[in-house]
Amino acid sequence: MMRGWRDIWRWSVLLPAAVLAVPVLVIFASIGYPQPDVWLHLRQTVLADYVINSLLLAGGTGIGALLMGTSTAWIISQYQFIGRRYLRWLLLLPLAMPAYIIAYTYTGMLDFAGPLQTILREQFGWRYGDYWFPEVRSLGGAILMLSLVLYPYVYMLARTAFLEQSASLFEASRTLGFTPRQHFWKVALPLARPAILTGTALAMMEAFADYGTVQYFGVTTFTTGIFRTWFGMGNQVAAAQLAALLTSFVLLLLVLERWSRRKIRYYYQGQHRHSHARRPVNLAHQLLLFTLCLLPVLLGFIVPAIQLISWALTNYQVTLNREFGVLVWNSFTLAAMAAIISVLLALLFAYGKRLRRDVMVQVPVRIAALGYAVPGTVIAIGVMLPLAWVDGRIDLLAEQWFGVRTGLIFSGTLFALLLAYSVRFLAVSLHSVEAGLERIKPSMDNAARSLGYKPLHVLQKIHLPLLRTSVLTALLLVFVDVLKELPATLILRPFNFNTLAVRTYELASDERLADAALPALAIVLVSLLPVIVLARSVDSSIKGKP
Amino acid sequence: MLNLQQVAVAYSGNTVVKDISLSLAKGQIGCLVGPSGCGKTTLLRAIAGFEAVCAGSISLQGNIVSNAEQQLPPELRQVGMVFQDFALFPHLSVAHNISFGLRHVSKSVKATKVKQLLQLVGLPDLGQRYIHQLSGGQQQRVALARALAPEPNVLLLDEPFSSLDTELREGLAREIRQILQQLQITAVMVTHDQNEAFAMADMIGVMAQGRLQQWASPYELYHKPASRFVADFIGRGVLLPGTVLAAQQVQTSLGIFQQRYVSSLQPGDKVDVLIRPDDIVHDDSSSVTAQVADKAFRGSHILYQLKLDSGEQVQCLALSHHNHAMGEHIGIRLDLDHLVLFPRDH
Amino acid sequence: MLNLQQVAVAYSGNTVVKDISLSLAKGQIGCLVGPSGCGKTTLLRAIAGFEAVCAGSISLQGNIVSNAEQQLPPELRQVGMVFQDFALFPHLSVAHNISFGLRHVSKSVKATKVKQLLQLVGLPDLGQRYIHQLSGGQQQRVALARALAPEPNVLLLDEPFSSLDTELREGLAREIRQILQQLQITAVMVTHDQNEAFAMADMIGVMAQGRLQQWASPYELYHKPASRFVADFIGRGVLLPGTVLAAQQVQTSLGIFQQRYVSSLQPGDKVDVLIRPDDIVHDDSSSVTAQVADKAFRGSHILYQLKLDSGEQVQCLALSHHNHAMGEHIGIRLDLDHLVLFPRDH
Amino acid sequence: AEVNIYSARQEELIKPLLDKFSRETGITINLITGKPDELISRMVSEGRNSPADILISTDVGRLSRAKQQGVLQSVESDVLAETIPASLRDPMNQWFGLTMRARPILYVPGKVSPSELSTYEDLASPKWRGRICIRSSDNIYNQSMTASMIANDGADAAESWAKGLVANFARPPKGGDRDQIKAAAAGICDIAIANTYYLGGMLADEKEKVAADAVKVFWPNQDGRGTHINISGAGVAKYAPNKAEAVKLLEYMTTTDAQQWYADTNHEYPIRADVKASEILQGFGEFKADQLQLEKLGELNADAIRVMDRAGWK
Ligand SMILES: Nc1ncnc2c1ncn2[C@@H]1O[C@H](COP(=O)(O)OP(=O)(O)OP(=O)(O)O)[C@@H](O)[C@H]1O
Ligand SMILES: Nc1ncnc2c1ncn2[C@@H]1O[C@H](COP(=O)(O)OP(=O)(O)OP(=O)(O)O)[C@@H](O)[C@H]1O
Ligand SMILES: [Fe+3]
Ligand SMILES: [Mg+2]
Ligand SMILES: [Mg+2]
Repeated sequence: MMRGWRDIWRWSVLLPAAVLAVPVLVIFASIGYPQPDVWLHLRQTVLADYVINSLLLAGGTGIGALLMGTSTAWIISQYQFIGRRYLRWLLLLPLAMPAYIIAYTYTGMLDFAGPLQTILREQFGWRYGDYWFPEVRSLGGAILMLSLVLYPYVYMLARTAFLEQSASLFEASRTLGFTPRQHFWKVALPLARPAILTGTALAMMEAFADYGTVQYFGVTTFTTGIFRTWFGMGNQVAAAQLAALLTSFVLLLLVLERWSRRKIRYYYQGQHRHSHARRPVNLAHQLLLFTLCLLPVLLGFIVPAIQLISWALTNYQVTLNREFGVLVWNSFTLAAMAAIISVLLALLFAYGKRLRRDVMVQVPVRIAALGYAVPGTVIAIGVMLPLAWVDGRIDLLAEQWFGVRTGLIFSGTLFALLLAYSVRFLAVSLHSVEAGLERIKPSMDNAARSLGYKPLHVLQKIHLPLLRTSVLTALLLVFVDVLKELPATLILRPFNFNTLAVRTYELASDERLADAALPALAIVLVSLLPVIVLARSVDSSIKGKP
Repeated sequence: MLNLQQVAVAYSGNTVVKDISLSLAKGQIGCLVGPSGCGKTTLLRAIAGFEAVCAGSISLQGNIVSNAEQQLPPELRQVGMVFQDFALFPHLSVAHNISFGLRHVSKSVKATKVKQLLQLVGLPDLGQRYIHQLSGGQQQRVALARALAPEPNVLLLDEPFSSLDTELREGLAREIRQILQQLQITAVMVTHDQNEAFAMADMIGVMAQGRLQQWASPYELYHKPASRFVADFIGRGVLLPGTVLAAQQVQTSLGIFQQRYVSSLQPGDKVDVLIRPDDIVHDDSSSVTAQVADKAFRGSHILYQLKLDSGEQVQCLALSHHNHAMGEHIGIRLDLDHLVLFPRDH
Repeated sequence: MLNLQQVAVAYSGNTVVKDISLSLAKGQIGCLVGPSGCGKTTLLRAIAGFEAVCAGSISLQGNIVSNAEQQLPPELRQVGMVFQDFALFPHLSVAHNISFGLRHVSKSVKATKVKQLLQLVGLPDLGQRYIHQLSGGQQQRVALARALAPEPNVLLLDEPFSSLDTELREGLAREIRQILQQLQITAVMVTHDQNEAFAMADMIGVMAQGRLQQWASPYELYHKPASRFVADFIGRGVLLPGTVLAAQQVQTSLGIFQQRYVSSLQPGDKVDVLIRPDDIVHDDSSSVTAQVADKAFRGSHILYQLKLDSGEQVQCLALSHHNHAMGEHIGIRLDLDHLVLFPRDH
Repeated sequence: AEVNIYSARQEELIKPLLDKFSRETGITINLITGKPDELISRMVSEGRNSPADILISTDVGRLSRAKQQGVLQSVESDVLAETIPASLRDPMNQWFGLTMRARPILYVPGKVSPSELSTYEDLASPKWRGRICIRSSDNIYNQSMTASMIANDGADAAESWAKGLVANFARPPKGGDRDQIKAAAAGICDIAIANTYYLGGMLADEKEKVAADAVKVFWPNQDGRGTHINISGAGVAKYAPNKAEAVKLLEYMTTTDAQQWYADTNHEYPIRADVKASEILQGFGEFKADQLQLEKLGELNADAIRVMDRAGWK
């Protein structure tokens, strides 16, 4: 009886984790087919560039997202100031902007040929080369663009972490002579470390995997290299090997981060008390805080949105038709389904890992959650290959035994798409849920177990309510991510099935930015609803909770 | 040094601490005792500056730090605190928790100090551990060491020894008392262990339902309780009904007691007399006897619940050799130093 | 009912509980005492099923629930626990915390039960509060009520009264004891209050550094400690050096004691004799005197540290009327029931 | 009846035509759009279960790769064979060009006189130092162009040409073809290289017309092999479940009507001689197209990448 029970939990984590790990493993399988010729060429020419640019891009984006996300999260969670009520959810909106779209809009505005520089030239009679103006389409520009749309990861996770910190610790550090600001550096920040670094890691992983922005900005990274090797040289194996290298590197970073804090715990041992009231500050300070929080919203959302609107206004008649409603509906339902699936899986995995500390459970889950660092196209192929293989097998067997052909059951249906989203966004949901779980002390689990609850019930009765904010955060992040997801959707979607992201991309890739503006805005609008609903419910859950 | 004037504190409108006035001189130790939920922690929190006072004022070293209008932020008060639930930092090692409050201090000084304190609380080898790797009592000791480290002006201790075994708590209490006196730190300690309060305190305050019932020296508190509640709460004892006689004497079923101090009581008034278990000495040779109604073994002693012939019950603490059976009649003798009387209400 | 066989538990390779064997019959109450950090909580956690045992076995009602190979999950053990840190659910009200373990039970039954338990722990009006709105002691009582509610087969109590005042803890302890006996719940309780252990326990276990030093009835433990450690840890007392005389007598500086029980000691062997404070009776009329070296007021008593003429120190518990000054010589008399000897090592 | 299309051509640019086909024939069209290589990968992995009937690509390299991967089949159709010039279709009839475009040199009149311009090869000459705008080598248009250089001049010559070209860049490559034109118009460079339909599209768009008007088309290599061209095209899938319908659709796309629609809406050159290019394109003038067997471009694509990598073309 004892053994059997143990195994159920282990298997119910292990099996789905193994399934989700397959696409990543497919990529790693490429290592078995050496491509010395291509590698020699890459090493001699562009590999160093790829590595350095990728590192700079991910590092820079990580730092940018970390700074913007953490500071705004702290301000929003600690202070009472004008406009806070709106900023707390406005700060999330840049997440809904596909990175390449914001890249297009800023290029449109700030490029040499754009309105700003044109006005400058006309005003001062300058000509090309007469003056210096920061170049948007550069590595620095890419870092800025990605930071602007990715900092909400850090913001959301950090805000939850800050809000859930026990008031007792704040009091303890104050009796020891620390001002609130010093408390932030010495206690609040380190305690929020899992959440903040999770957010940063997500931003960095997304930066590693980004293709659209860097491609447009002419920055050669690992990802552009992967596509160049695959599409340009037609060498899918070497491309997969590059992807595997990238993934291993990310894995190494993640493992190092975990290892460096393996002994540290982040739950409060005593009876949890919720944070003290937000601190009121004087008007000058309020304005300062308001400006600080407004800045990322302004740059990451309002300015590009205005540009998009101005583009969209010129030809909305062309694009706004009935078909457009279908696009919105498709995008919304797909994102909602994927978010729910992904969060359920994340709960299962995170909780399973909490229950079973053994390597057998930890490793497959870690591998399954690597998909976020891999370019979406590569993941999609990783999903497609095994699914099509399975379909082929089933089809063959059915034909042999029953004389019927089953065709494509899994690939080419929404199943393939949802599986790909699960693989790709598991990292997002898993890491948010895990960061939340780390703040729940283990004696909660024990207490519930000793009162006769089975682990699944403990999850339902204890962890879910305590994790509510983290779960909502995860839902929202995955929802918005799926909404703007492009590469996997592009390859794996069934016939006659389009989403807003696909439409946006098609128009944008044809360099028809004005037409692309409307679907891009629609992505933002569709995200707006859950963003507002969830942001409210996050706040109310914290208010209602002790 | 520490001065409270008619302090009141409320949680969302519900006043849980009322009209508390007390003061301690520099280096003095005050203990707060009282039933669970009477407001001890709340009072400490108000002194530390975490709760606003809704009436009255708190002053430290002559400066008002809290009144109904304004509160000095906690970090400017130089008040250390050992929290009831420890409030240790989970992300820091034991050593870093302890050195947390040591700011503007060189590394080597920090290290020495941490070593000293770890030694003091009996955890010399656990500096590198994290909090979740400690037992409950070990955590409590770290909390104590952390609060002591910066040598605050005022130290607030909320049941700082509750998770420690007797031996350790007594040793630690003695050493802490020494340190506090040596550094002239004023301290307020909450404890449920009256022995501890008696041993540590210069002044003891008994609280009930948010009010301070008595603020007095340990001896006075025990021997001259100001109210029935204090009499009942401090030490053991029963209130034996009696009647005041003309000659300032009180008649009870245990005999007649002399009332030694002045009182406004009139002959014929009904009163209750406080009888402590140690007022009744078990003496096999005594002619007065009582019946054993209940007994509790407590190591060195047995606490007998005795039924007098009049039907009233008293307690008697006898050395544990005197192991008498339930129902047995045993000899008792009265040995009353102070007569404590409370007028009967009706 | 509850049976532990040579149980060992380790935290990441570091064995903190070793070779523990003990058993309790149905309805019996066992108490664990021991210095802070000796492994009491760990042992309870192993019984509850939260920690795996790395050697030995634990069985409940005759079924092995833990051994080195496998562990029955906690929820199948019917073992309730009061956690040292309470582990109350912050998202549930007090009433819901208490009724949490009452599953498959109708709403009205739940409500009655919760009401009863709230009454029992003295919080009848606080059912709707959330945990963070309670004082420390109130939280502890909710934890107790929560663990009692489902009427488990075995109840583990980890310092369940540590945050309560004496009056409350004694009342509660008495009632809990009654309930446990009535429902025939086997209980293991960790406590630092030896009086509590003596009052509650059928069996007491003394632990030190992960090992069980003695598992015996309270009386036996106090009067026949199995080791120096137990003698030292339980109650008070000093070990007075002595020498075995031919006639099974022991010579000490306090006089000659008769050795009443058989022993392998040879005449001339050096031994230590356990002298409890209550073995020494303060008697003004006695001719033997000792000097007051230190004293501690403890309400009903004063604990004197006395210096014998030979220079050795002993303790004496005198009624608090006998308030002698430091340095004074006071009369003492020996009243020794059981002679407890430990051979001197060298 | 139905026909399933895997299209690398964006929906916008093909859907109206397909709808029209549906209306006329009653054949239902099912469409997936995507990037060409991914669609090919999808066909490969789906194998004999693949529902695809037709693969449409915007670039000949991908068509020939699809052929190499064995996901296309030969089609015997007199209509196709007659209407499509041999150089614009696969020798084995596995793929067929449907529209054509050229990649000429665009120059800013006033800064560059047409007489200074001659061939692609000439763009490597030092006189153009710091004057050329072209997008990154990630893009297939540049890869095909470089492949044609290799095919015509040999790998070594192509590499030194690429090096020379890179040395003449006015700025590191960034943006798309339209961006190069805009950059030239804004004065960053004197020469831009872009596909004809982009310039055509800009000229047709009010807001972008200003920039587009600032440049003029120069047809290079007119004295030699002709200007580099590429095609969009399609082929029938190896396991096509609806082969007959598929062929019908291909044939439909080569009709005058269809070709005219392409020419007018997307400013591509029709493959039929009897259909006129759009007015805007006609304004660029006549030109001689490179007659290189397009199949070659696909084969040499990987070599082109290596050449560009070595030349340091970002
Ligand atoms: N997670 C852990 N990792 C490593 N060591 C631990 C861990 N938890 C406890 N210990 C150590 O194990 C020993 C026993 O701990 P335990 O909590 O059982 O003590 P205890 O007897 O309950 O003490 P207390 O009376 O202070 O609560 C202690 O020395 C403690 O430092
Ligand atoms: N946040 C709160 N909101 C409302 N009531 C509270 C809150 N905190 C404490 N109380 C109530 O205030 C009263 C005083 O609480 P306090 O913590 O000061 O008690 P205490 O004397 O420290 O008790 P204990 O000895 O049990 O720790 C209690 O009745 C408690 O229920
Ligand atoms: Fe005396
Ligand atoms: Mg308290
Ligand atoms: Mg413990």
